[in-house]
Amino acid sequence: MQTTKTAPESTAPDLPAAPAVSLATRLRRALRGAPLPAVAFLALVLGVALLADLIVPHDPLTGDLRAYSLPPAWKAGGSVSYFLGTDLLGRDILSRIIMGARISLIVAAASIALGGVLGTVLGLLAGHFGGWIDEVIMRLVDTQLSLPSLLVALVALVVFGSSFTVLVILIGVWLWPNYARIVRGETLRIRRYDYISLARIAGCSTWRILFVHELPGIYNTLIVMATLQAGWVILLEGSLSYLGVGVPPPTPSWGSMIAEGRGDLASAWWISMFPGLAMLATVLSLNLLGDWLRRTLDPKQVNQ
Amino acid sequence: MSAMTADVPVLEFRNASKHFALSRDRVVRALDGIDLVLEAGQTIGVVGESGCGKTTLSKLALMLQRPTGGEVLFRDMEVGAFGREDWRRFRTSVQAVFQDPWSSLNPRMRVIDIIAEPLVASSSMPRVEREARAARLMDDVGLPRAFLSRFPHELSGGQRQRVAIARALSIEPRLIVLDEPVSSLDVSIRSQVINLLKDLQEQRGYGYLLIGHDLATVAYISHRIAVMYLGRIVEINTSAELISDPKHPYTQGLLAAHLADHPAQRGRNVPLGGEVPSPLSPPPGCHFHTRCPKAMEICSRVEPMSISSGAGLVACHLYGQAG
Amino acid sequence: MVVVKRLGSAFVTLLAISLVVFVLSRMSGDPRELMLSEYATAEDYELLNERLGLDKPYYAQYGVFLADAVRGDLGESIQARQPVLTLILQRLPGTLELAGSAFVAIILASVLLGVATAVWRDTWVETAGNIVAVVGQSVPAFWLGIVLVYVFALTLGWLPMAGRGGWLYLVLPTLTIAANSLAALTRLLSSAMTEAMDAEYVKFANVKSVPPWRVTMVHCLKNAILTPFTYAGIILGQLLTGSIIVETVFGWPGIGLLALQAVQTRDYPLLQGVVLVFAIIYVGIALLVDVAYAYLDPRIRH
Amino acid sequence: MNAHGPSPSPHPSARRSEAPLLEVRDLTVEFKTRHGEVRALDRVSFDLRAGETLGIVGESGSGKSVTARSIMRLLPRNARVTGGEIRYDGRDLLTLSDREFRGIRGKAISMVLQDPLTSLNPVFRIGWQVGEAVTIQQGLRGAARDARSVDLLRGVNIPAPEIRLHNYPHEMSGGMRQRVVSATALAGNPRILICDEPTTALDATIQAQFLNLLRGLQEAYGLAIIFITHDFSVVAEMCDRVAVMYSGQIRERGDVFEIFDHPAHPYTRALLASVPKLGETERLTTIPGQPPSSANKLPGCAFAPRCPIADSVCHASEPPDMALRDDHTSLCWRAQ
Repeated sequence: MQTTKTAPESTAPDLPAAPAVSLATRLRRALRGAPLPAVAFLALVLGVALLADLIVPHDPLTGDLRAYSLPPAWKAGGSVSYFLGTDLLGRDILSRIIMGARISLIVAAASIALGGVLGTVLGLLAGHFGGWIDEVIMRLVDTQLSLPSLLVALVALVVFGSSFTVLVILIGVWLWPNYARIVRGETLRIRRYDYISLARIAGCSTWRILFVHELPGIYNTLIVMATLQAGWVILLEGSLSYLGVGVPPPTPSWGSMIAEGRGDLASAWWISMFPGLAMLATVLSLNLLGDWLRRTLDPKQVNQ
Repeated sequence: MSAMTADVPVLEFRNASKHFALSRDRVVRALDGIDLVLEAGQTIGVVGESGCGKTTLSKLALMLQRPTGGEVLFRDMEVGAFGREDWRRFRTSVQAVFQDPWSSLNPRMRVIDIIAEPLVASSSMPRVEREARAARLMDDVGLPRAFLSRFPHELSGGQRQRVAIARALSIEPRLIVLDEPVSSLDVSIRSQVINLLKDLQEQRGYGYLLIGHDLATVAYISHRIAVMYLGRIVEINTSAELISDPKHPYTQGLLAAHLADHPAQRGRNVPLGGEVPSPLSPPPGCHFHTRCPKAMEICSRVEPMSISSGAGLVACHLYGQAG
Repeated sequence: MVVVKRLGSAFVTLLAISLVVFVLSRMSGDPRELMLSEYATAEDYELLNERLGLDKPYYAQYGVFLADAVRGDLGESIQARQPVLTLILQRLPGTLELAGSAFVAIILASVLLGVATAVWRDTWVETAGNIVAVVGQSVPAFWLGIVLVYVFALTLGWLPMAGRGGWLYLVLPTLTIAANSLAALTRLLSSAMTEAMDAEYVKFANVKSVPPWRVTMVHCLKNAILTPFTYAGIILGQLLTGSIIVETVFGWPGIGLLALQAVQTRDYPLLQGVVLVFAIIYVGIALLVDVAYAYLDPRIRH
Repeated sequence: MNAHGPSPSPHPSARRSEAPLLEVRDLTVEFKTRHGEVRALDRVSFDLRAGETLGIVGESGSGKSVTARSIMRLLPRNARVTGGEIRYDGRDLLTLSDREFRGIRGKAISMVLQDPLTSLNPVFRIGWQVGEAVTIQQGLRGAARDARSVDLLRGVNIPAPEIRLHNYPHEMSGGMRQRVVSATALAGNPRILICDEPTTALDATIQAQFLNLLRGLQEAYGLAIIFITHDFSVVAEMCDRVAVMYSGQIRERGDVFEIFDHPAHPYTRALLASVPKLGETERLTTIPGQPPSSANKLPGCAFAPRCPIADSVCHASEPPDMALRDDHTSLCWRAQ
């Protein structure tokens, strides 16, 4: 009905192929409504994280004790050399934020890759095969979702000792149930489409149905999830580092930097403030990007 | 193409049943004792209202589901005895076109890949040949070849349904299951697709199993019609005879529910009362007796047998005594 | 039927959690090292071995652990030399107060914001609501706490900086702990409301000339509330674990702080107890939410 | 099957002589879409007289539902009435405030929507939903409201209405739900009932029952009905007059016999000939091409690209509304 479909359904006129569209126009169309400041900021963070070693103005690990607790450049007593000030050990905050960006992004990327692959495969299997396979996987998901995850992570990090690898595995394992649940739901949704039955009727193998017909249908969902979860993982890694069980010192992490400045809020607010702002801006950008992706890649819209 | 003896039906249902257990004591009897023969080159229409089991019937015919009782035979062979080659032969002999053209084409595949997929899956035809075949099929279903590189969302509903038909034809099947192939199309597009289906059958001799709810459309396409009610076939006959001389009171009811073609005919029929009972607890005896205007005492006790009547069969106690 | 099934799965979940807790605590090394002084003799070790039941096989140890836990005996804290349960019960009210006030704040604010953004779609209200929601979802809670303390306690001096006392002490921790969940719930409710407002039954309510406020607050809200309602359990759980961070920032005497102290001092029996208590609360809430949901939504009541 | 509508408001016999109950003049509706403003209705005009049934036929996207919904002020947010009048009882409904319009909706004009499953609210009991309409439309509360609700349900032949009041919508069949919707729509004793494809989701025998019921209700309440449908046989069964829509315009209008016997517009003719009739076997007429997309409007008649008899005039300029016999008009250069 006209009233339920706001945009009239695309009715192809009986003409040969659609007119050629230039790459620039296609790009502009694809990016319509994109949160450009967020994309630009994420590009900046990514670039900075990649080139961190080359662009840090000071050594992020060792400080100049003579220049401890310097305020940012625009405050009285600040130094242009230490643009965002220094911490209590005289380390340059800007340099540490830059190195911290690398840590945050690596942890996020690695753990999402781990949890995403694990969850996607299990979710796909659960949705496709159903029966006891589904039952077992979903029980696992339910159990893990009802664990007090942060606390379990705390305990595990204490038990195994905190290291980068343990952190990534832990967060990855923490993430997989979300992926499994959503991928299973999406697989079940896609399986209801007639083209899956028709693929069986055409004689397609299970393998082909899984990876040619079902998996591509959930790519969009996976992209959206990964983007939104990247922000969440950065917050999570920050929390763990803030509690002192995340990335082990002296590697700078935004969370531990915030924790370091907590005691001296009154005298040196900038030690906590700037890493927090960096974190907020990064996560905010990821969330804005994820929301936009969700709106544009919404599988419902793809299928209608 | 392997030679097929003309007198062996492509598919045959022998007392086939399909029951779904919802829980221990709740069983849906979707199909109950179906006998049906699907010959190559013939069209059998199946009509009935929602819940009558016609969709389950199509799933059984396509071997997407197995019967829980009786057998479904492919060229006189039971599915259970299928070897690898038999499956390949089955998949290249029976194809389907479904109701919703939005749902039946993978939105991420181009038209050319959609049409050629059955060839990829069950033959080793080289790519060039496949694509040439796909292009010829576009001509057959009346679509411009330029559409081959399009995605489904770039086509209208009628065009998508033509793509679905082309795909079903790609492997030259013997039987095509048509599950409500036109009911989701716009009225002005329906006749295009109906004519296309009829023309293809005339030219190539495909057999059709046509599932539908609109009696006029089904009768227009089919040679024979089976009327289903709550999982059973209550009457089966040639289209002409079924329309002009319906035997079963349910068939008569369906015909009465068919609306006027012209305002002069309005209000001529008294519609059937009541609703289809839940398939979870179908009435005993003849399932239809709760709504039947001619129900007798025996109908609520004894399930009627199918007996021949004219060119067809009817399962109704009204005709029992006559033999 | 639903309730019985849910009870069963809740029980299984608790068992699984207890197993995880047990395994983790046994993987953490020899607990005797922590409990005995450097000068302890081999005999002391033996003695403790027997007392803790460490000489038995693992499954038996797990059985003992379970049986004790059921009786409320969660062992003794290594640091405080007090029963774990006593310590937890002392701190429980603090956490419940915080989580409770945050939960109320979240529900009130998210319903308000969610409905407002859906009703005034395409106006500045929706824009403002969206900004609040996306910022709230992106802000690191621990950092937000620090900023709030810096602004409202240190700079303006309006509110106390830390500790538990009257309602003034509650304001900043509540805001901090609520921010993330509030944002998430607002977004959920907003989209559920938007969807409900476009539904056919709303059009039919309009056909009946139901007054607009009633369409929104009765017809739509009762449908829309069901979606986020399934997340209420998750949010309560988040509040509990979030308490670890917030209690740390504000020096709030609750279980979260206790947990962190246990982590820092490697007080395993205490840690074990805290995790178990958290898990029980968690699972209990999830159960309650599910049962309530089944009651609210007539379609799944059977 | 007779409807025992409680207190049916008697409308005097003289069906055709009165002034029209509802007059729609040049109604134009535009949708704001990503492709710019799209005109969904283009100068739609028709009358509805007391007690008669007007059928509006068209395919999806023809504007038939938009017509119904713009009369009821149920257009989606991105749609706007940009011109025309809807006159009821001498008043232009388009000039009324929302509050004033609520005095009309449900009382004077009511509506039954397409899908009985989604037009009932899933989380409230039937009794609550019918009762709400009774309270709003008639100010009844408590026992009086319940009694009236039971009467309404009985009026649409729902068995055991007292028990049904306690059901939720999902506990009823589609046919029963559509009866509940109709009963609710009739709570305010309306004079006009708009039916937006009310039987599309129903099975054949249930559709026949429902149409029969509707005829009974029309007698009992003296209703004028606007019946929106894509199905010409529903029109043949139900309607006194017909308006055929195509791409936002009424292409042809007239008495139902006149339209079936002497269709003047090539679209109407083709559509009537393209539907299989029971027992007939000759080849169906087809309409080439696709229904138009309202986004890219060409000059000239919108049906011209598919029209078998279109000539250069048709492609160049929009046809006028040609008056034929009596009431019969056709928007076509070549109408005969």
